[in-house]
Amino acid sequence: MNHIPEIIKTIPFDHYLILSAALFFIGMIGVLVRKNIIIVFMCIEIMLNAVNLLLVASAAYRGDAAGQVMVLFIMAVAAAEVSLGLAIIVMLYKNLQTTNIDLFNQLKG
Amino acid sequence: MEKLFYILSGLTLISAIMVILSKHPIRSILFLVLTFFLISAHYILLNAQFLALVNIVVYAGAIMVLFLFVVMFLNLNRDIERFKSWLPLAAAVISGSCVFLVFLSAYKSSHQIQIENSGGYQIGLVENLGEVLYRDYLFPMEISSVLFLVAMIGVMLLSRKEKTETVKNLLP
Amino acid sequence: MNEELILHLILWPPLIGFLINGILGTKLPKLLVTLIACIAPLTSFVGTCLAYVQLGGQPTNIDLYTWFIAEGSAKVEFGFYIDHLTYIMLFVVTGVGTLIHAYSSGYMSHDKGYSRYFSYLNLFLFSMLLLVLGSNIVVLFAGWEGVGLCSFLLIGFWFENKEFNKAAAKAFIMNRIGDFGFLIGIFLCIHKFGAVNFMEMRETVLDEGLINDPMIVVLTLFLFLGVCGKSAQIPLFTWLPDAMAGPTPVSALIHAATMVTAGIYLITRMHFVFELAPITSTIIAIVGCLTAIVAASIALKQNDIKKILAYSTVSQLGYMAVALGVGAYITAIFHLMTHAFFKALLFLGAGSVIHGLHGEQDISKMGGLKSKMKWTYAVMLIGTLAIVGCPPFAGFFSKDEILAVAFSKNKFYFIILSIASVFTAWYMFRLLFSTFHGKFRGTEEQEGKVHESPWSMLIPLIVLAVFSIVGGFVGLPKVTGQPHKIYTFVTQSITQVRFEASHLFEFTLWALTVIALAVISYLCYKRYTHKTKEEFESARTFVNDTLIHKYYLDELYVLLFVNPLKKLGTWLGSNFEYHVIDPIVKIPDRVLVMAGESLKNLQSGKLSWYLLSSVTGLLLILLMFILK
Amino acid sequence: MYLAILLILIPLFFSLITFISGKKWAPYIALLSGVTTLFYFLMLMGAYNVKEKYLAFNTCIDWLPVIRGYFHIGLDAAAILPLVLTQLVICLSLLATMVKGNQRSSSFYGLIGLTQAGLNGFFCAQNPVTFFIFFELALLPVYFLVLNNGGPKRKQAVFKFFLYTAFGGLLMLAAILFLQSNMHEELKLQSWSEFYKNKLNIKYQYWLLAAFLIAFAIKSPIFPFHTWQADLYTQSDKPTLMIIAGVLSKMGVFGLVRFDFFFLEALYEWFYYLILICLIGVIYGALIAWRQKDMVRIMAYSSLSHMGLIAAGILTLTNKGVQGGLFSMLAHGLAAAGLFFVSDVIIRRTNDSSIDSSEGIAKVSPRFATYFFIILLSTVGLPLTCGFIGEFYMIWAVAEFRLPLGILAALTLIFGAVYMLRMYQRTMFGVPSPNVMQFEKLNLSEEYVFIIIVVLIVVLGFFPGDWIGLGQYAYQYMNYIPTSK
Repeated sequence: MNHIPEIIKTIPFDHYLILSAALFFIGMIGVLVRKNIIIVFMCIEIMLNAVNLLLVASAAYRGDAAGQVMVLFIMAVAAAEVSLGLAIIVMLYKNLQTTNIDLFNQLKG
Repeated sequence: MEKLFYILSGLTLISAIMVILSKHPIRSILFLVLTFFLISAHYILLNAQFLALVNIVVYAGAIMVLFLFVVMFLNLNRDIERFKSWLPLAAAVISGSCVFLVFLSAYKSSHQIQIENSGGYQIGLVENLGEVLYRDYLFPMEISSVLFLVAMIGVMLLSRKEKTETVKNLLP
Repeated sequence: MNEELILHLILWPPLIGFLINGILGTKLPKLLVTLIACIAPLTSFVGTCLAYVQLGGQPTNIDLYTWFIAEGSAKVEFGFYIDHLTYIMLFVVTGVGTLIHAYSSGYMSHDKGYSRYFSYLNLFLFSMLLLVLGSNIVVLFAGWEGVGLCSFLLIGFWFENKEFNKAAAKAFIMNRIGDFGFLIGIFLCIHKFGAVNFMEMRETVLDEGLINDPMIVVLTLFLFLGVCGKSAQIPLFTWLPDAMAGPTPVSALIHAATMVTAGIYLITRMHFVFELAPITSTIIAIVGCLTAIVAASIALKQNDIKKILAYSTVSQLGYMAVALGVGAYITAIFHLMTHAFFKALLFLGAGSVIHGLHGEQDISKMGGLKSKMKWTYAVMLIGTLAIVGCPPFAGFFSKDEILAVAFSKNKFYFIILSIASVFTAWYMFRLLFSTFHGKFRGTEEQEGKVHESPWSMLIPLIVLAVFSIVGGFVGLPKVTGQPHKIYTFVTQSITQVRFEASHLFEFTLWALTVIALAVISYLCYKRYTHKTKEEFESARTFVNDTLIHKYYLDELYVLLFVNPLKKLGTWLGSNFEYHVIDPIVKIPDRVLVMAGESLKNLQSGKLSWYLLSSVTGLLLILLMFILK
Repeated sequence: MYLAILLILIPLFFSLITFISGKKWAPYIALLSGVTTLFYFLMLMGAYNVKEKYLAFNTCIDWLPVIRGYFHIGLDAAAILPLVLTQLVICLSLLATMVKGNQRSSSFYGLIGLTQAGLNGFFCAQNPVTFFIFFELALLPVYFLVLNNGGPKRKQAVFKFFLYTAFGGLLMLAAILFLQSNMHEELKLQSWSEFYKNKLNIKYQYWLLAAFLIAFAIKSPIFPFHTWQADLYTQSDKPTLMIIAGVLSKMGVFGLVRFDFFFLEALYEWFYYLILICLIGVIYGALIAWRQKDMVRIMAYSSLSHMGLIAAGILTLTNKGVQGGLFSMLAHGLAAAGLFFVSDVIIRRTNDSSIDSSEGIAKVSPRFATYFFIILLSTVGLPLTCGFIGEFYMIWAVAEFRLPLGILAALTLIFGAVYMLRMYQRTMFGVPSPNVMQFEKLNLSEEYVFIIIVVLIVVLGFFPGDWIGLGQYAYQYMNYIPTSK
C-alpha cells in the first residue's frame, strides 16, 4: 500500500483542480438542466463531493490534516441537509403530487 | 501509476455525466453511487484512507439509501421530465460551460501552487485525524452535533401530519 | 406729569375699552358698556388737551420699547411722536370720536350687537391713535392696517347680510392693495434713508440734496398707492361708497372724518420726501383733480342719501389731494379738519334722518321732513352750507384756500375744482331739498312713524354744527387781516411756504361763489322740491347710466382683474395642478413603478429560473475577478 | 453639560409608558410628557446665554467612525425658535384630543411622543448625519399617526406623502454621504461650524445643492413639489395635522437655514431663480386657495403659499432673511396649528368641511369666530400679530434682494386677504344654516387651545424683539464666510 500515495508526486496538483472543477460543473449543469427535483438534489451532492475532493487533494499536497477534517464537517452537514431536503421534497410531493421543479412556482411574493 | 489516476478520473467524470444524462431516477442514483465509490478511490490515492471509508459509509451507504428510499416511496420510477422548450436548457448548458471556461481561464492566469511537503500517508489515518479533530476542531465538532439535532427535529416537524390545514391551503 | 404718562393716557384707554367690552361685553349691563365705551375716547381727548398744556406744544418723541431691530440703524421702536400736526389730528380724532361714540349710544340702542359695536369702535380709535401718534413709519403702518381691519369689521357689522359682507371684503381688499404699495414704500424708505423714524428721515433728507432722485420718485409713488387705497382716490375709490353698508355713525367716523383722511395725514407727515419728487406731486394733484370731479359727478345721480355723502367725501378727499399735490400741505390739513366737522355732521344728520324713518335711505322716498325733524333740518342745513362753501361757514375758508392755491399753481386744476364745486353745490342742495322740503313721498305708514331723534344723538349734532360754523375762523385768508391760526400753528412742525392770493382774486372768488350758490340753490329748489317719486328715476340716457353705474369702474375691475384671476385660480387648481405639476413631479415615481413592473417578471417563482440566475451571478462575479 | 439630549429622552421615555398604559390614562401621561418637555425646554432656554456661547448642553458621540459620523445633539441659537414651536404645538395637539368624543387610542399618544422626540432631535442636530437620522425618524411616527386615524382615503394620501418624502430623504442621504467623505481630512466633522469652514469644489456644490433643495422642497412643501400636500391634509386626522402643518412643514425650511451656507458659491449663481420659483409658488398657492371649496384645502394651499415666502426669504442669505425665516416658522406654525384646529372644531360639529355648507357660525358661537378671526389675522399678516413680523421681514429681505421680486412677494398681502376672508365670511358670516344651529359651544380644553394660540399670537406681535434677535446670532455664526462673491 505504501507506494500508492506516491502518486501525488507524479501527478501535478493542477490535475486535481481540473478534475474537481469538471465534477463541480457537471453537477451544476445537472442542477440547471434536470427538472426532477430529486435528481437536482443529487447533482448538488456531486458538487459537494467535487469540493470535498479538492479539499482532500490540497490536504495531501500540503501535508495538513485540517483539510480532511473540513471534509468530515462537510459530510456531516451534507447528511443533515439531505435528510431535511428529502423531507421537504416528500412534503412537496404530498401537496403538489409532482417533483417537477417547473411546477414549483409558488416561490414569489 | 499515473495511469491509475487518469483512468479513475475518466470514470468519475463519465459516471457523473451519466447521473445527469440518464432519464430514469434509479439509474441516476446508481451512477451516483458509482461516482462516490470512484471518489473514494481518489481519496485513497490521496492518503485519506479514513475519509475514503467514511465516504463510502455515509454517502454511498446512508445518503444514497435515503435517496433510493424516497424514490421508491414516491413511486417515481416513471420519467417525469418534459422538455417543453429547449431555450432554458440551452441557456443552462451554455451558462454552465461559460462558468467552467471562466474558471479555467482564471486558473490559467493565477500563479501555480507550490507543493510544500507531501506529508506521508499517516495524515489520513484515524489516529492522526482524530487528534486534529478533537484538539483543534473540538468546538465545531460539538456544534455539528447540534446541527444534527436541529436537522432531526426539523425532519420530524416537517413529516408530522398537519391537523387543520395543509401547506397547500396556505399557498395562494 | 411726565410725557410718557400722558401718552399712556391718550393711547391706551380705547384699547382697554375694547378689551373690556370685547371680552365681557355681553355680560355687562348696557349702561356700563356705554359708559366704558364713551369714557375711553373722552379720556384720550382729555389726555390730548393735557398733553398740549403740559408739553407746551413742544414736539416730543417717546419710545416705549424697541419693537424689533432691523439691521444697523433701522431700529423699529414702538415709539410715538407728538407735534403740532399730531395735535390737530388728535383733536379731530378724539373730539369727533367722542361725539360719535355718544351719538352711537342713541343710534345703536336697539341693536343686538351693542357691545360688539362699541368694542370695534374703540379698537378703531386705538388704531387711529396709533396711526396718528406713531413716530416711525412701521408703527404708522400698524395703525394704518388696524383701521382698515376695523373698517372691515364695522362695514360688515351686520354680518348676516351677504351684500354687506361683500362690501366689507371689498373695502378690506382694496385697502390691502394700497397697503401693498405702502409696504413696498416702507422698504424703499428704509433702503434709501436707513431709518424708519420720520425725524431721522427728515434729517437725512435735509443732509443730502436728493431732488428727483429716481428712487425717491418710485418710493413716493408706492406710498401714494397706499394713500389711494386708504383715502379713496382713483383708481381705488370704489370701496368707499360700498362701505356705506355699515352703521351710519361708522360712516361718519371712519369713512368721512378720520380713517379716509389717514392718507392725507401720511403725505403731510412725509412731506419732506414728497417735496423731493415733483413728478409724484404732479401725479397726486392730477389724481386728486380727477377724483374730485369724477366722484362729484357720480354723486349727482345717486338716490341713496349715504351714497351721495360718500361720493361727496371722495370728492372732498380729491380736493385735499390737489392741495397736497401743489405743495399746500397745511391747507390740506385745514380742509381735513373742517371737512371732518361738516362731513361728520352731514353723516350724523343723515343718520338721524334714517333713524327717524326706520332705516329708509332712498331720498326719492323722503321729502317734507322739515316740519317733523326741526333740529335735524337745521344742522343739515348748516352742514350743507358748510360743504358747498358758503361764507362764513367752515368749508368756505378751507375750500377757498385750496382753490386759491390751485389757481396760483395751475389754472387747469383750478378750473376742474371749480366745476367740481358747482357739482358739489348741486348734489348737496338736491339732497337737502328733496329730503326736507316738499311733500313726503313714502308710504303713509312710514309718514306716521317719523320722529325726531333722541337728545343723545342731537347734542353731538349741535356741537358739530357749531364747529362747522366757526371751524373756518382759525384759517382766515389774508384779506381779512386776521392771522391764519392753523398756519402759524402747524408751521411749527411743517416747513411750508404760505401761498398768498391777490386781494382782487380773493374778492372775485368770494363774489362768484356767493352768486353761483344762490343760482344753484334756486335752481335746485325749483327742480327738486316738488318732484314726485317717479321723477327720481332718471331717464335712461347714456350719461345718466354711466353716472349711476359710477362710470362702470367696478364692472371694469371685475372684467380686467377679478374674473381672469378667478379663472386662472380655478384652472390652476383643477387642471394645471393635476395634469401638469403632478405628472412632472411624479416622474421618479413613474420610473420606479415601470421598473418594478418590468422587473417583476424576474421574480417568477420558478425554481429553475432562480438557479439559472444565481449561476449567471456567479459567472459575472468570476468575470469580474478575471478582468480586474 | 449633556442636558439637551434629555429633550429627546423625556418624550421617548414617556411615550414608551404611554404605549403600555391603558386608554384611560394615556392622554394624561402624554400631556404630562408634553408639558414636562415644554417646561424642561424653557428651563434650558433660560439657562442658555446665547450671547456668550453658540452651542450649549451638547452631547457628542463618535458613532460611525467610517464616515466621520458623530452623533451630536445640542442647543444653539437657530434651534430655539423651532423648538419652542415644537413643544407648544405638541401640547396643543394633545390638548385638542382631550375633548370628549375626540379621544384616541393609547398608541396615538405614544406616537405623538415619538414624533416629539424625533422633532426635538431634528432641531437639535448638530451635524448632517444626526440631522438626516432625525429627519427620517420624525417622519415614521407621523406616517402611522395618519394611517391610524383620519379620512377614508388616508391610505393613498399618506402613501404618497411617505413616498415623496422618502425620495427626498434618499437624495439627501446620498448627498450627505458624499459630503462627509469629501470634506477636508483634518476636520472632525462634529458640528456645523466645521462644515461651514470647508469649501467644496463648485462642481460638486451644484449637485449637492440640488439634492438638498429637492429634499427640503418636498418636505415643506414648496412649489412645485407640493402635490402630496392637499390630499394628505384633507385626509389626515386634524390633531395630527396640527403637528404636520405646524412643525413638520418647518423641517424643510429649517434645513435650508442649516445647509444653505454650505453651498454659497452655487447658491449665488442660482438664488435669483430659486427665489423666483418660491415666489411663483406663493402666488400659485394663493390663487388656488382662492378657488377651493373645501376649508382644509384652502388652509393647505395657504400653507404652501406661506412656506414659499419663508423659503424665499431664507434663500436671500441675508441676516434679515434668516432672522425673519426663523421667526416666521414660529409665527406660521402657531397660526397653522390654530387654523387646522379651527377646521377640526368645525368638522366635528357639522361633519362637513365645505365652506358652502355651513354658514353663520359667528352668530351661534361668537367666541369661536373671534378666535378664528385673530388666527386669520396672523395668517394675513396684520400688524401687532406675530404673522406680521414674519411676513414683514420676509418681504423686506426679498425686496432688498431685488425690488421686482419684492413686489411679487408683497402681493401675498393682497391674495392672503382675498382667500382668507372668503373662507371666513362664507363659514362664519351670514344667516346660520340648519346644520350650524346645533353648533355646540367650545368646551374647556378647546378654549384653552385657542386662548394659548391667540395670546401668543398677540404677545409675539407686540414683543417680538428678543425672539427675532435669536436669528441674528444664528446668522452671525453661520456666516463668517464672506458673503459677497
